[in-house]
Amino acid sequence: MKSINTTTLKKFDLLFIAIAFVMLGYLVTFQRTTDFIIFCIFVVSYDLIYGYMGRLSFGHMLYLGTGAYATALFCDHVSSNPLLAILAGVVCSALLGAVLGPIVTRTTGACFALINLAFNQVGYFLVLIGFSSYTGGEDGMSAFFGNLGPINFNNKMTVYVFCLTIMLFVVYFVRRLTSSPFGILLLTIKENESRSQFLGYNTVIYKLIAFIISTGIAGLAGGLSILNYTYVTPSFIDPTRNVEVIFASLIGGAGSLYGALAGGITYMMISNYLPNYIQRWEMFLGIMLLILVFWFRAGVWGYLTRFSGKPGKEMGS
Amino acid sequence: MASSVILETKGLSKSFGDFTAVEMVDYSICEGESAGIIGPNGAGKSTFFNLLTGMFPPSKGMIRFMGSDITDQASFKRVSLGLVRTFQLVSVFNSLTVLDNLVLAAVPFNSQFTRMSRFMLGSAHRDEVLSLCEESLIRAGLEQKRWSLTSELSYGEKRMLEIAMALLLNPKVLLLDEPLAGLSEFEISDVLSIINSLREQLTLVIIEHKISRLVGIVERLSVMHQGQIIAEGLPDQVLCDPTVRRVYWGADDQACET
Amino acid sequence: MINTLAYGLTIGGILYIISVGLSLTFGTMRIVNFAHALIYTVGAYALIAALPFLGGYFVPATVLAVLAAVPLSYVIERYIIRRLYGASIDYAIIATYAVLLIGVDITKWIWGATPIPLSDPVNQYLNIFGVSLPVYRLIIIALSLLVFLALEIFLRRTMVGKIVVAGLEDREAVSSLGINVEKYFCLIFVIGSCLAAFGGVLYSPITTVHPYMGFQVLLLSFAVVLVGGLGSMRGTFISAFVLGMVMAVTGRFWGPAAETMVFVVMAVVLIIKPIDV
Amino acid sequence: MLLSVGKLNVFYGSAQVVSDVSLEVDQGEMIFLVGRNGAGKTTLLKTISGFLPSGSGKILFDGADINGKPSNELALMGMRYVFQDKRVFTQLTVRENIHLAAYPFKQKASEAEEKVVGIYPEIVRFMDKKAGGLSGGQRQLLLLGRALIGNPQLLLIDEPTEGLAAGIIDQVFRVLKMMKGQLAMLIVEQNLAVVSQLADRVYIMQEGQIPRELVSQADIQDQEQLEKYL
Repeated sequence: MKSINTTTLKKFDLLFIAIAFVMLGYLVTFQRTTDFIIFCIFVVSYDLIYGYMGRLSFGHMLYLGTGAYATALFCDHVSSNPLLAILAGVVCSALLGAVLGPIVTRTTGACFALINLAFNQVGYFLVLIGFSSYTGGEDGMSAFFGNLGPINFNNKMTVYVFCLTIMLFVVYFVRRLTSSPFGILLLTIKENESRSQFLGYNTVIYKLIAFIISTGIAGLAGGLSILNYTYVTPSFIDPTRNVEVIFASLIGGAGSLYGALAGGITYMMISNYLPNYIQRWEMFLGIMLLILVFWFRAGVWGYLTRFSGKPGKEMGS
Repeated sequence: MASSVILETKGLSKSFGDFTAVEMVDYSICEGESAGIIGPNGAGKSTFFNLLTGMFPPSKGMIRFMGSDITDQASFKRVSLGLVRTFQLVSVFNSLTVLDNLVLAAVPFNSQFTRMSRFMLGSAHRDEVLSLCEESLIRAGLEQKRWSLTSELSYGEKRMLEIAMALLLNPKVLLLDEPLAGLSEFEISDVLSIINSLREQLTLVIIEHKISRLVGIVERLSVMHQGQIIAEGLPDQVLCDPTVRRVYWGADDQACET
Repeated sequence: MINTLAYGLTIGGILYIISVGLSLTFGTMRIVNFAHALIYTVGAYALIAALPFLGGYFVPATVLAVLAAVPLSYVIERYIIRRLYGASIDYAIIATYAVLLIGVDITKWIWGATPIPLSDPVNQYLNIFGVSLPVYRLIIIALSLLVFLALEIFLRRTMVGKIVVAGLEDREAVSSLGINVEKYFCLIFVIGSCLAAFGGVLYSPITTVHPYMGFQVLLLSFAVVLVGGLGSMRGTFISAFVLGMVMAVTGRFWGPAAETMVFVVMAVVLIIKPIDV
Repeated sequence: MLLSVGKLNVFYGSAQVVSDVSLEVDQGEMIFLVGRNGAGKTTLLKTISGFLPSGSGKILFDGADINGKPSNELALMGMRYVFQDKRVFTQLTVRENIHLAAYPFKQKASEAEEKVVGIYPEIVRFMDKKAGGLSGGQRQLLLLGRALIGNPQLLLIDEPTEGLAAGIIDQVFRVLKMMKGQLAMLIVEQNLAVVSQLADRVYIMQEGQIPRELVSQADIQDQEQLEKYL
């Protein structure tokens, strides 16, 4: 039975991913890998609405930033328990997604892209100026986490292990989500939404649910980056940085969970190592984007699977 | 009347700008009946179906289904009540596999999956779901192609898939919009045999051009012309009606041969 | 009070000039052209580059700056946007964004990232009801009205305008008459881009010129287009001035929130009147 | 031969819509293309007239290879395509619709108007109305008249009588009959009464192929026989 085959294969995937990221840790240092992991989580959340639901957003940084600031604020004002603080970040992002979702999810194409961007701009303004007395404005703010029982979250290795574990959970969760009937429904919303309604689905609700899940995971990535950096600046919510996640999603191959991870790693590799050699970083990104759009739409993962035919082969490097 | 009216419209109208596509249509169909609607292209048949299924709201008039007013109800709601349709141009999801198309149709009203957690996190290819789809695959003659991408199917196979999807939704009334259009003779007989087998189980409304193929199947025939129903009755009678003959065949010189 | 009104009308006028180009291209190609923001920026920098050569005369420098947009926008239309017709709209959005990124980086390379202030080229004031208003702003308002009228006449009276109106409705049918629609769309694209450059020129003495100036303006003009209704030239005109006033009034109470308020208005409009594009 | 298509293949993605189609249209001939929905008729016409990317195979028009040429150039060369669904420019007036067609041929507006009035005299009554207000039949007649501007040699017409009431079909029929002989036409049509009364030849299209060509009038006028292909 094919279904059994794929499930056993998928169980190994989590192991593969874990091994890949441990190897990556030895290759580029564990501290950097933590960065990679967090970015990968963000790409996964983005790919849920771009790759699966077919909505290109230019405002996803809003949710990363909301998660980050909420975590930091919670940590400073309520409790320094890292788990609770990150949870607060996730909840705040998802709530914001639930409030804005009904407005944005009824648009498609260019409107969806730009309305999200506009909201992101508003959020950026609020953080930078509107609420600067809380957020520290341009300087950002620090967050100091306490210990969780015996676990010391100021140890970089601990953070690494913690983030990796969380990422494996996220991958597991999103994989369940995308291989469920709900996941198929998202793909049909991309192809022909009104037809899905004639199968009896209230697509408005499901689009909203997908959006909220995606924003929640983006908030999680935001919260984890506070854990990693212990500070937050407005660059966490800067709308011009959306291009990074779009780039990663495209280069990995939109609409595939493993593609999102591959794209996340590829982008982080490029952005961590190339700026040392390339002075004109934005120009480089722009040219790469053009190349992707014109000649390389399937992305890294698309090409890997095309040539190997085996999903779940070595990730990245 | 032996059984009760299941679907009816009163004064149903739809205009697009200056153009009235459907004008004051009173139509009703009883439970278990099978009815056909014919009429020249552009007579408003498809628009009528679109109104029935909630593709867009009517300009005037009302629609009742199983005793309740569904005029303003969203299309997905109507599907959940049991009002299901197919499309004139086959509409299936080309980016999915054949099986996934069926899975999506099998899931929404199946009590096992209505729980949100199962819908969102349960595998789409669990054995329970697959066994639900299996019968449909065989019925549609697609069991060899379950893992194929739907875009690779022939037009006729897509039509079979679309009908199979519609049936998985447990319809009470099934609206078929030109189910035979664009099919080869061979495929037509396949589709006709499926339709024939459905007559016993549910209420059918069929729009079709190939009038001759409809005569054997439907108990009642309505003729639409310029947005209105101009004749209704037993198929043989309707086809002999002089107005109908004039509208349908243009100049009407052939005598009625029945 | 009158000051706020004048300010609102000025912003409205500039917003109109910039967003009407976006509205034209959005209407014709259903593509949000991020590169529009680049051309706006280039207009402003071209002005700065041209001024010293022309002895500081603003008008000829403006003409040069607007002309600089012609080859640039032609290349973008011909080699980026036209190649992506028919493909998913997302790719066109991403590609024009990439062009914006590249262009902004080149601008930074040439002129540096530091903002460049420009002085008021007219530097005269007019006294109205006891309030002295810069003449330059009044000129901007007049120019925006002029652009509006010129476009109305162009689109309604000339053959080119009719081709574009017909092409908006049905490209294929225009092509079937033996008319090269792409050529005319390209023309419209170039005209829209020239207006963006013109807007950049007009706005630069009021704000400062910096490489990222296009980003904010792009969002604002997108809001204008959305609020005005897609493809409606008159709607764009009205909404530009309405949103200009929104910015001016908000700015009176809390300067930094002016732009944000525009997006709030846009969100409200979208809630009331959803757009399906 | 005015138009000759040889072994044409057209694909949508991986699906083949037209396969190995060959057909010919001579000067002044009126040829009909008959087949059921989805047989590939519209695709074939659109490919010939340059609205779809070229397929593999040969398309010769007036001796020149036109495969892959853009539609607007073909229109200027004298091959005009009349869309199905009666696509007039609804935002423009009828007069502007006509002027637009005269423009690429540098024809005088008044001459162009006369041309349309010539086949559809009643149109003078709506000249300054928005074309969006016309009924389906009026639109179709406007389109046919408009297609004649610039004196094309070949018209490709897609379902001219589709969706029209019987009385109006007669009118369109009369116009087509009037045009017959003046120029070559390749017409997709499902109304067999029209086909059998006007056709010089009929091509039958099935599943992307043209398996049959009806040449003799006896075959063409046998409507029952024809009906089998629909």
